[in-house]
Amino acid sequence: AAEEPPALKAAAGPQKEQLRKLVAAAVKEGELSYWDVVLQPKTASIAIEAFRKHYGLPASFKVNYSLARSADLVTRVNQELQADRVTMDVVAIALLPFAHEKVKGGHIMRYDSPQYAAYRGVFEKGLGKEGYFAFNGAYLFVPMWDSSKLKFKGTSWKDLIGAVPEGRMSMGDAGNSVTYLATYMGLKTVLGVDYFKKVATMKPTFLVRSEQIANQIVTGQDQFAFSGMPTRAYQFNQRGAKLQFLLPKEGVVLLPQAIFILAKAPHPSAAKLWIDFILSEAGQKILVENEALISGRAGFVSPIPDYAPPIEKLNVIKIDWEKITADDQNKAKAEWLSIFKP
Amino acid sequence: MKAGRGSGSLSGALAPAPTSGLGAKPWARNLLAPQILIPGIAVLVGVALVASPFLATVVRSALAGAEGALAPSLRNFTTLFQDERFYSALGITAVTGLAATLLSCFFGLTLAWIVARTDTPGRSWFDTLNLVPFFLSPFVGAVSWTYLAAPHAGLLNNAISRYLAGPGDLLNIFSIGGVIWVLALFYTPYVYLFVIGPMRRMDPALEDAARVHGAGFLLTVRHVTAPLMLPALFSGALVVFVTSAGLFDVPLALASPRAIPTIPTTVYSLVQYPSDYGRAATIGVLVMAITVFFALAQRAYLSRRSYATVTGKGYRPRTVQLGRWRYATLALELFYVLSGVVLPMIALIFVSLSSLWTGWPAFAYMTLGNFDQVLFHHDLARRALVNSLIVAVLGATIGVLLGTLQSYYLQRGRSRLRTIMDSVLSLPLGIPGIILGLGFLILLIRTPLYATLWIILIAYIARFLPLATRGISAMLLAIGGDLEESARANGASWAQTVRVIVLPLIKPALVAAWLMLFVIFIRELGATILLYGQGTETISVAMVILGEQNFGQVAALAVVQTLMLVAAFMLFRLTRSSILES
Amino acid sequence: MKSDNASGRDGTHTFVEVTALRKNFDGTLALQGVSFGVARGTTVSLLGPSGCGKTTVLRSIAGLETPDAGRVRISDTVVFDSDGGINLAPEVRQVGMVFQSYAVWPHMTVAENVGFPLKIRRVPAAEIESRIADVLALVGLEGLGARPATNLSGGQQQRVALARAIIHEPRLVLFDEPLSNLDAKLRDQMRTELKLLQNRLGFTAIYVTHDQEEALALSDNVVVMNHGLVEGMAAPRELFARPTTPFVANFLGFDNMFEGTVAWIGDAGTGDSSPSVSGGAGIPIGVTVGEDVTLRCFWRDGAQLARGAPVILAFRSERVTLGSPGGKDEPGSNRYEGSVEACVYLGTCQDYLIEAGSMRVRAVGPGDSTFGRGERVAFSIRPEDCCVFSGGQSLGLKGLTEE
Amino acid sequence: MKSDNASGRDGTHTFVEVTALRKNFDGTLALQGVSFGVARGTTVSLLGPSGCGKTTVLRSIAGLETPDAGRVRISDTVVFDSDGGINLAPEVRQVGMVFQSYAVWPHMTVAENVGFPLKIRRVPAAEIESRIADVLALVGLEGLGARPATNLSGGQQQRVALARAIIHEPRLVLFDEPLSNLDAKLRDQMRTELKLLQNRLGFTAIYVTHDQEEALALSDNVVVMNHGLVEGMAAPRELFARPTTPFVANFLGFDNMFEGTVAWIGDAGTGDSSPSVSGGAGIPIGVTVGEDVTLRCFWRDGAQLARGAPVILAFRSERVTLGSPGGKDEPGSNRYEGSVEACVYLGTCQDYLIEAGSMRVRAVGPGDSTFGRGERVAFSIRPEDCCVFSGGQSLGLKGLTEE
Ligand SMILES: Nc1ncnc2c1ncn2[C@@H]1O[C@H](COP(=O)(O)OP(=O)(O)OP(=O)(O)O)[C@@H](O)[C@H]1O
Ligand SMILES: Nc1ncnc2c1ncn2[C@@H]1O[C@H](COP(=O)(O)OP(=O)(O)OP(=O)(O)O)[C@@H](O)[C@H]1O
Ligand SMILES: [Mg+2]
Ligand SMILES: [Mg+2]
Repeated sequence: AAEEPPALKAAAGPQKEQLRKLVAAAVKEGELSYWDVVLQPKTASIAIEAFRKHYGLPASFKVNYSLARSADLVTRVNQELQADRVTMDVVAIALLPFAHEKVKGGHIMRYDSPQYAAYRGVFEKGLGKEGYFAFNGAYLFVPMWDSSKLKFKGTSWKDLIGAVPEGRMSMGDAGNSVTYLATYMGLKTVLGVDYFKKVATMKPTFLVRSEQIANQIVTGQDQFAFSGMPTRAYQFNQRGAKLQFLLPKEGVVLLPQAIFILAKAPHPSAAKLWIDFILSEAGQKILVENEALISGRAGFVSPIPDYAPPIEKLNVIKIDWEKITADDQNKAKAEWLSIFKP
Repeated sequence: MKAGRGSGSLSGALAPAPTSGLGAKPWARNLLAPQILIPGIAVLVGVALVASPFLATVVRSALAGAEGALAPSLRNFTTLFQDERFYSALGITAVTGLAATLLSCFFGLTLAWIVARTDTPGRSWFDTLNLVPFFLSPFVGAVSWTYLAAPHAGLLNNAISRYLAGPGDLLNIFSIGGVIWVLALFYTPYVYLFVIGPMRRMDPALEDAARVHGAGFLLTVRHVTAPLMLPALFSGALVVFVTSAGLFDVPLALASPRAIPTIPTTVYSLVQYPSDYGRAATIGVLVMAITVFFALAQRAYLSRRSYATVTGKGYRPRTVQLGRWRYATLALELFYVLSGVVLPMIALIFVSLSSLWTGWPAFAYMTLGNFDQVLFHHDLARRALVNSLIVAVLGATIGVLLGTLQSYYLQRGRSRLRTIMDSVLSLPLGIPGIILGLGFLILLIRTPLYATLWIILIAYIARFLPLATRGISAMLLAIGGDLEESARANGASWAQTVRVIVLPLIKPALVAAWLMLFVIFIRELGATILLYGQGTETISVAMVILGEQNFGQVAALAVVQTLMLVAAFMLFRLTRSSILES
Repeated sequence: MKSDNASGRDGTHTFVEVTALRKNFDGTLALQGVSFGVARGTTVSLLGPSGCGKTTVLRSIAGLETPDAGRVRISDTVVFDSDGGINLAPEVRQVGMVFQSYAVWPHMTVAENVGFPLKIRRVPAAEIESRIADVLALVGLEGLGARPATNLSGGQQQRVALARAIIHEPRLVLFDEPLSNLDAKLRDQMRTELKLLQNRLGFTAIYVTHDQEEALALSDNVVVMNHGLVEGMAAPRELFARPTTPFVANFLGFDNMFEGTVAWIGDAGTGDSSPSVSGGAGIPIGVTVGEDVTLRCFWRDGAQLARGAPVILAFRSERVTLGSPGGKDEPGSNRYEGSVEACVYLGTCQDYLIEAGSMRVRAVGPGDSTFGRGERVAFSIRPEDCCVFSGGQSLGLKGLTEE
Repeated sequence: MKSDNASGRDGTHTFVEVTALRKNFDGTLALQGVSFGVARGTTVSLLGPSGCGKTTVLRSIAGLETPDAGRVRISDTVVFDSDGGINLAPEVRQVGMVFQSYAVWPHMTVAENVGFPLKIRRVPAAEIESRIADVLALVGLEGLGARPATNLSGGQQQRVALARAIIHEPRLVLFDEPLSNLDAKLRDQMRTELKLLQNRLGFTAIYVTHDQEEALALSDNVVVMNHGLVEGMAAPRELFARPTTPFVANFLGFDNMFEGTVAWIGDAGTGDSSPSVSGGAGIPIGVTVGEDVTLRCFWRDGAQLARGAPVILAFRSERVTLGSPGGKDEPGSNRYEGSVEACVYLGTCQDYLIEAGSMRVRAVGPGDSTFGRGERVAFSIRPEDCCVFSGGQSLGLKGLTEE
């Protein structure tokens, strides 16, 4: 090729040779299957286009992208593994316990991405696993309100209690969504169960979709959201809303999207390239700009620090994801249900 | 005198007749006859389609333990029966299901009566309008109604507080009442579809007789009209009860936010990660048991009495002259169409035209951007439209074909297995969509069908075939067997008879069944969500995906979907032959 | 009964009075002004071909149909009056009705069906029960009360409909071809039972039928209808003996009908010098049918008749006497010869179709007569048995034979 | 026709032969061994009350029902034989069939309905068209070909069914109560037309009916069925004059039936010393009915009869002669007096119900007879008109009257 693609240009030495081989293999594989629970199709298209350019892949190379709900994706992965008929290459899911479980089961391909160098901090904080997965972006659920309708000056989770009348606050439904459940489990460690009992007296309404949570603040149905998602605030405010959120001083639960390659992925080379790209500076920029996700990449400068603050600025509540089992989660779910849906 | 003497002189001396038989055993030849063989195969296909998800569900319910370490056990059942939350969910589901069924029976029956039997103005229009909620689907209906009647935010509530100085939370759709209301509104067309045919065929003299003998209008309806519609009403009610009890998205949207537990949302919760498929399947088994119970109860009840209402001679369809009551019926019709069609559509259109929905249409946020995105920019949405159309057209066609053959077997067959088959074939109605999807996933993941449109198609047909079979059966039942027999006697083979006589005669039912399947397939979600693959997303999957980001686009897609379905429906109405209607 | 003062007020003795009923169904003139009256305790039959409006009249009386114009009075209550804007609901008109299709409710037992009018009137349950038992006994359905109504044979269902119509002792019972769905044997039987029942209970009845035997057997007065109009009204015997129009004649079994012309009037015939025969109150005339045959008959209509005028001649097949050919020609007996074209054995009698020149005559012979197909036969018709109508009325006949 | 050599090969002249057909519907013995034959070109009627199995026989012949046992031969083809395992499909049996319900296809025009059998047989379109026109003319439906079949009146639909059944010139036409849905007038008319048609086309016909007049009028032989069995088979006149069982008698219009005992046998009666009257080939006997009345009649059955034996006495109401009371008692004439209990005017005749001691006699008088209700009347029955059956057979009668 007369013009070297950017990726090869940037590389040098034996690395360059390795990369060249990898690209050639990927071209031979011809396609890639990528499943995610967050990326909107529009964002995915931008990323895919950039990915092709970055490695100089031909237009015939197809990246099949699918968006799924976490629970459905878990089922799908499990079923494919059980049937030993893997069709997925790369999976990104905000369920660290699940990812750890699959590593233990030997279902995740070991791959030391060159990009992992920029993710040391992530691995140290227990938000990824070296050699298996880092995260391509993280999100969180925090108190949110419509600043044109409500003047709220609190700084702590505790300031929420009594801030609005009964029945006018929404909350993520941990009975139906594992990410809200994880948030609950994390917050509980710093706020205690009694705090949630107080929250329950506010008679919150329980919603699953972060879109709906945001929308119900905008329409005035709810005055406050317990589990607002900054990503939504970003998107709604772009359309003219006045959503505001708070990063409480007690800390937040960060929900990183583990991104990994399945051990029996049909297109391993393309998968490796995809991981490399998504975790790179360029890839991260696309995700943060479009989805307001929080990047874990060291030294990454957020283009929208108001909505996607740098990870170092966050008071992340420490959770040992690796130790959490399905059983723990079931117990937490039952506990949450008994508090909020007796 | 005995037969011997009766045989008379003419047939006295019998000479052996030439044998022209084929020599095969009679039973073998019977089985090979096309009229036995072809419907038989369709029934076997149906049974296979039922058996796989059924067995998958039953087997899964009897397995307990962690994923990957499952062991046969009855633990799922014992823990379920010890769970108090399950009982309250069961109670609430029973209440909402029954209330919604009763209400939709009331609406369906009354509206069918108004359209078929009265001189209410505009009834031919209402005949179409009454079916539109069917296209909106309960889920879209639920979402639309949240825009209408959410406390402090719904259009209706806002209108009340703005113009009538009322409280902003007069209407609360997030309640048991809201669930019942939405289910009733959007399941009414099912009852309507089941009842309208018999209503048109009923001998009006039965009602006249009640009037003459002293019963006023309402008493006549109570004592004569309504009871006579029982078989059709029961069929409709069964479908409504079972499917509404298994529908998770409406209670999820309306009951879950207020922590009101129901069975379908419980199942939905159970299949969310960390999931408990064993318990979900256990509930599925119980729901199937209830389905079978109701089907058998219905059969037992109906078999005790005759409901033949078509009397050949002296019968002339007559419309009731309502006089001033016309305005009452018109008002009821308008009320239904307003609640089921106009208001939800208005809400949807407002939302779809807003870049940001603030609970009241605001000029500043008006945009066509949502439609632009959905129609022209979203690969996913467009791919989903194509996939859904393919699946719906193909699925509805195959479904009607199988349904026709099955009903032929159920109505015309001589087999003793008929009654059992009738119940067996209606089993899938009771399997929650997601459980059925899981069943097929487990079953077909190792085959090349996995991640193709075929697997979706198979699941759809398996789940909704009973609806087609029921509808076509009812029509076949109403058509005397003698029309076929006279064709046979006049020299037509079985295949010719079916082609020339049976199919043209049941065409209205075929069209109705096709339409019903088409519509359901276009909007089905539960069974799809685990089965779609990359490139095989359907409209509903697209809606879910879009719903994670922008509800304006969902509303736009819903409007597009509804317009598409209504257009298809109008096309059918126009081309439909009206021979049997008269 | 309420009606006691009706006659006094109206100056008539009619219990039901139907006046100038008109009804138009999207262009079909179902009723074009129908009037008649029914005396208390009597039965009037509405007789006419299919589609002539009989059912519409009955339904208008019951209140199931709203006529465009006219008046209906039952006893001393005007139940419908287009001018006065009166239109009582069916349930307050207090009539009983037996429907052509029975309209027995299939989802109820026999007892439930029969007891319905009482239940609706909130009669105490115990009384209902005993009255059901009484009325079931009356119609000969003792002990069948608990049966599902559809498990009955046609005749039994008809009785259920009847029992239902009379259990609340209505002042007026309407019958819409109640026997038309039964086979001949059962029909005969039910006819007799109906008659006995009415004698016993004494209700007033209006009875719709298109079967002349039924009308004659059951009623005190027969109203013959055609195309939404009343063609004639008379007591059965009168109607049967002297139909007033060719339409009525044809409908009442004058199955031989010929168009002809008057050949001679009075005793002095031209070609035929037959002596006068005392034939009731009519003038003897000769009517030429076809090319050659002239029949002697009587002109009873008061109207003027000219020689050569077109007339219609009608007689019944049962009044034709058959004999062997070649016998003597009795004077004035209208005796002719012809050949048997068809012959149908009916047990008690035989139907013959005889061709005599341009005439085709239907005749009935005894069951044991033995004229075969193609055989020559003599037949005669008594002049008294012939009816003659002036030819201008042939229109009605045309409308009828078309059917 | 194919059947020409049938007689030669079989040694019989039957064209259709039904042998020992049995059929059981979930416990209902619809046919318990039915056998009969039909000669070529003739009509056999199956006559019997509702539910006796007539339709089942017909359907078995057409191949629409599979009997449990028995044999059916049409011409020289065995179309069904339970032993031989033969069961030809309906479409290859080459019969025509007219259904009780007409079974006219509502989605086709008249012409499409009628042309169906030809279309199925791939007859060229041009020929189909001309044959449709021919056959429509034959049944009197010229010009109605293009009409939707449901726009016709009942009588016209019936003719469509008929035209459809004969257009392909089948060797055998089966009729299942084709006239039962028509009103009396139309029924008479269609009966005649059917007969003429068969004469013209010469097909063999099996005709199911429960109307005795129809059976007698249309057929060369009548098979009377009851409860899945053949009760009797004979030519109409024979059957009508001398029914072989009380069941057949009742079914054929012997509407006076009494249980009685033999009072005397032979000329030497005990109480009654009436002289011998030559009554065909029978022995004169006396039968006591009720407490006191003894009727003179003839015993025609060859079987032995003892005095005091229970018998059933039957005669027709038309054979009862009415007269004024107090006239002379002609010897041997069975003359009695009674009072008129009910009387129904039927135009040509009148039905009387007469009570005489313990007997209730139905009688038919002429239309102009004038006995009123309650009046004394004399009636007589000729001994030749009485039928006597030995009492053991009363079972059949019982089954019948129950209905
Ligand atoms: N509801 C209706 N709509 C339109 N036309 C009607 C209606 N009811 C009756 N007619 C027409 O009015 C005329 C009289 O009908 P009606 O039923 O009174 O006749 P009928 O004498 O009772 O006939 P039948 O002996 O067949 O019962 C017929 O031409 C009929 O077609
Ligand atoms: N398909 C069937 N299933 C069960 N029983 C049947 C069936 N067909 C006929 N029967 C029974 O068999 C007996 C004979 O019936 P069939 O129809 O032959 O009577 P039929 O003489 O034609 O009576 P009808 O004059 O009422 O038409 C009846 O008792 C009937 O109930
Ligand atoms: Mg009528
Ligand atoms: Mg029959």
